[in-house]
Amino acid sequence: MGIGGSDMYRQQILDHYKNPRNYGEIEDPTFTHIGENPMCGDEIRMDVVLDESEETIERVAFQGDGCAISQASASMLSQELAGMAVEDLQAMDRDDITDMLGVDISPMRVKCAVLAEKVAQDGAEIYFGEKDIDRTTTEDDD
Amino acid sequence: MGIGGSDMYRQQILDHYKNPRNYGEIEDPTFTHIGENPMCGDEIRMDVVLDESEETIERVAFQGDGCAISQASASMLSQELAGMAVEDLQAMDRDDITDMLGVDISPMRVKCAVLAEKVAQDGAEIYFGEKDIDRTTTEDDD
Amino acid sequence: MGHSESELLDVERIREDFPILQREFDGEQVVYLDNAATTQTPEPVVETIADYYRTTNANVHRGLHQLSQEASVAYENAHDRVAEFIGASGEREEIIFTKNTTESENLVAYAWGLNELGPEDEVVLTEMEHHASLVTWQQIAKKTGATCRYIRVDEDGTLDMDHAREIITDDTAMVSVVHVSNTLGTVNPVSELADIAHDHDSYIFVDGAQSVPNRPVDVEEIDADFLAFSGHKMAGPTGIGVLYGKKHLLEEMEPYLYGGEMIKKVTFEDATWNDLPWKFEAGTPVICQGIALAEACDYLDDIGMERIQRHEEQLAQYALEQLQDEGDVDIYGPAAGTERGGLVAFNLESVHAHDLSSILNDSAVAIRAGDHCTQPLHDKMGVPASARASFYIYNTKEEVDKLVDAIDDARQLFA
Amino acid sequence: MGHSESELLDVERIREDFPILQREFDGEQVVYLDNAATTQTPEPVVETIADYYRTTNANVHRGLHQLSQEASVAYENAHDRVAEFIGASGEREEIIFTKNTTESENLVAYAWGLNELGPEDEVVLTEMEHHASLVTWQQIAKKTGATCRYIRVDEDGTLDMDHAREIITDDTAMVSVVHVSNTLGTVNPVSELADIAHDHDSYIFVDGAQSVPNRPVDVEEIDADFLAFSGHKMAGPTGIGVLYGKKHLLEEMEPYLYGGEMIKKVTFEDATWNDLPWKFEAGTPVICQGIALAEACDYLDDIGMERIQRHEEQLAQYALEQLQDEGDVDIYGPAAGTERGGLVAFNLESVHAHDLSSILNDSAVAIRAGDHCTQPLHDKMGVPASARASFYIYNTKEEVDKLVDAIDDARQLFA
Ligand SMILES: Cc1ncc(COP(=O)(O)O)c(C=O)c1O
Ligand SMILES: Cc1ncc(COP(=O)(O)O)c(C=O)c1O
Repeated sequence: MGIGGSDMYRQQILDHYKNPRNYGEIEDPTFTHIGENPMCGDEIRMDVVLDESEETIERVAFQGDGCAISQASASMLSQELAGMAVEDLQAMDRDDITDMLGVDISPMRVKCAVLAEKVAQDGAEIYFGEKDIDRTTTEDDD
Repeated sequence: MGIGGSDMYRQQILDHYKNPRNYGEIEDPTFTHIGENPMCGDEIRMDVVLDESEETIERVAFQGDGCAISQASASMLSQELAGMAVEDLQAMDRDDITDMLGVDISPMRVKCAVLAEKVAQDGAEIYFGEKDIDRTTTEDDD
Repeated sequence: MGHSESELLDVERIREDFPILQREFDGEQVVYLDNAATTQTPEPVVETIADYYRTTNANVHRGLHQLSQEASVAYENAHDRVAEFIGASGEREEIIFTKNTTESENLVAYAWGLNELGPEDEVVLTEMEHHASLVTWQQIAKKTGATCRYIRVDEDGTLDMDHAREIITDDTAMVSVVHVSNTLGTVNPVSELADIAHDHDSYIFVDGAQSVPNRPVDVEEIDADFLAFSGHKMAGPTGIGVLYGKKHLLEEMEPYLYGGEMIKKVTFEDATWNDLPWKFEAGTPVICQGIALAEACDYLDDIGMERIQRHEEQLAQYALEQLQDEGDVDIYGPAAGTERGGLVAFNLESVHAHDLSSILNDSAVAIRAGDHCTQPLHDKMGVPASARASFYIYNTKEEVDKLVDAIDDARQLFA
Repeated sequence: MGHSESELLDVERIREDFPILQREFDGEQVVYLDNAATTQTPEPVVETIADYYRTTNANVHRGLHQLSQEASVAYENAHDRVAEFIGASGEREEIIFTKNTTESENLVAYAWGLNELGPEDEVVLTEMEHHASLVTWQQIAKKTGATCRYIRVDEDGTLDMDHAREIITDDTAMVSVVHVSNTLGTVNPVSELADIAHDHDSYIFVDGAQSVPNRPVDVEEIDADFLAFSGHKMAGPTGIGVLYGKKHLLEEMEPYLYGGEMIKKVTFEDATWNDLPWKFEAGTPVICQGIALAEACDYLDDIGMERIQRHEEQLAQYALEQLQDEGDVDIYGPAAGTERGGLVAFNLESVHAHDLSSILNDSAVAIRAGDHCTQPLHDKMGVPASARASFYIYNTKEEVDKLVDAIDDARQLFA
């Protein structure tokens, strides 16, 4: 059959969903940002700490609510981001997320998968003054 | 084939179209009324003279412009009406007109065929105070 | 439900008319339980569509050639057929073909609401309204200064009729209410609401998107001023909706879309309007879709709307019972044993509705997950989304069993 | 016209795709010359429609099951396909599916015009506008206090461009102009009109109902702000129209129809809007019709839009020459030898157009008679109606000969 279904819920995703890594808050983050997927009701909040140079991500924590895809994606991303250059975060796209998840995401679920990535990217852009929004919302055409 | 086409234009109709009877005006008619078929641009004006009792039609004249069906129908009707009771005019319907024309009228042309009848009927109703309109226009559902 | 066997649908026979039900995903035959979103289309309707293009296709109304006459007569008669289907004695003059239920709502909101509503007026809706009416009246109210009020939905998924009597007042200009809720399955007392509305000189607009396809509906018995529904939810094609309106109301209303076919006389300065229903059907209408919808009415009437209603109710009650037996399923709307439309919305406690729907798809079980275009109602229920199984004439108890089994698989996966 | 044989259409081959052309009335094979009203639908499009209902039918956008995913992808891609067909580089975001050209005009008139126009604004139309734009802008102008002005049509059926330059001023907010006239056949210089409009900070709306089906049209080459056309005039189904709009304009515009699919977030108090193009497609969209329209684009592109244009032009020129030879035929629009769309409107001096059409039907020749939704233009021409023969990809010179013969029969009958 096509993509979707339990293919999409391989052990790794279910594991991250049931046992989210880096779940919680960071006391003094460099920046915090919240995003949602209004159609699905998924919500993600990300706290990010940058190093002194502000070029590299030191640590990330997230909190959220929503489907397994959105929450597992946030959990896995929080691990990937630790140690990553901000520049590399900004260069991430949908394909990087599906690579990270290790499964094909059905077209209707892509929004869920990329929510965390969008929140981290928008949070950084706002912090560096390149964007001016309150909340991130995923768009249909992402 | 279906109804329409030259079946609809038998000799009698073409004859009335080319040589309309009672064409023209009447100097002092009991009443005069005008109607049109806006979609087709057909126009008919009828002058009617009633007898003293106002129960019977004495004489009718018409003027008009439009397709063969509408004009032939007016010409034939002008003959039929002479001597007819007003009551009988009011009772006429679409079937009486197709009987008079002696041909089947295609559904899209019925409006043309009944224009003269409607003008005569509305003219009488207005004269007897049963209706209050300026002009007759044929409706789609006639 | 205690009906004799002879009254049940011959589902085997009916399924033969729907080749799509034979589709397999990864060797599993599809179990299509997304009928409240869209129903499947039986062969007689598909063939009517194909035949139309192969034998009769032409523009309508003003063509004098044979094809146009045939298309015109078929298209115009389709209005009468639909009128008959919902008991509208005014025939074609009370039936306007639109694109979908949503456009039918907007037609009245624009043609009547925008011209008639003012700051002193109130529009009464329900908390279970579909976005089609809720968003439409909300925005028209914003444009005109009118106020929207919402009849409360009780815990048991029914309307609080005391509240209805309280907020429908002499200030109410329009009551817009969904007949059968597409989320709760609740069958609302539209006839009673019509009486209340009329007592206060208000009009009532009934959203029949989930009732007309699934049960006998008689607009004159309800005394609805307006009623809307969609072809694609009643075995008809996409791209057609219906607006029923009482003749004298439609006559008084200004047109809404302008263009060809809806006019009588046009000059460079002004225009006058055609007769009903054409006044509201501007441009080349949904010709093939209208003719196909009439065929869908024949198809459904041949089966019998009362039997369809009972069939769906049986499936819904069966599904309710099965799901209620599990401890971890939250079911929305009236409980088992109460009257209901043929759909059940629910949430599995441990699995997000979107995940559930994706996983069910693995077993080829097609349900919908989301807010079903009732976001405010979902907010009130405290969930962002729910899963919904909805039934039609071709569904069986075995398919409900497959649904329950697939839910169990999801439960295991997430345990 | 001097094109080599190899450039001509293989009409024999094409006709095989249109079974309706084999229909006989009283033993006479139909000669379908009413293509400006509606074109016939080729088998690949009919099969796409039937296949859709037999294999893929489902509601779109938010379904997570396989059928809904397939339908969604097909429906969304159809927007891209149509964008490509008219050279819209913004892809699906610039393409809105409506019901017909008329609704596309109304969409802009309501969503932009009603909100933006005021008593100081002018809308410039042409005297040859179809009612779809003429009546729509006239009524929106009445509602907003704006003024409509009309670019004059010269004796030879072309626009008086000096007059255009005179009446398009800084007061002009919108220029709405028909690309190819459905009555005169005139091909208007829309690109030049776009430049004039833009010089005065006005927008331009191009009515492409008679151009997009019949010749290559590139919206960016024209620099049209909006363009509208209908599926049923381009080998597609009834019930679908297209509105192209420049992305930044569509983004700025308020929505027009309200309901499901067009919203992002809804509460009992307010709502926010979805992204393009869905913001303008409220409710269940014209799913099957959109997918079938994409197939029609493939069908026409396979033949080649330039070849289609040449084929129609040849037939129109041939018909013009034949009819001009008769002393008693009044022909409207540009004379033979001038550029023209594939249609010819005329009147036989002794026979009313309606009678002519009825009589032609006897020889199974299907033409249209009436005002072709250009009443004010007909008033200006001093006739209530005209006869119109219009051509498409499957018409032949022999069919034009049959038309001329049938006209001769009518002439005899009325002599
Ligand atoms: C030039 C022109 N504009 C607009 C229209 C309206 O198209 P539709 O009836 O599909 O809305 C037509 C077709 O009748 C046309 O020829
Ligand atoms: C109750 C209700 N009203 C209105 C609609 C809107 O119907 P459509 O999308 O066909 O306009 C639906 C279907 O989604 C519905 O279930």
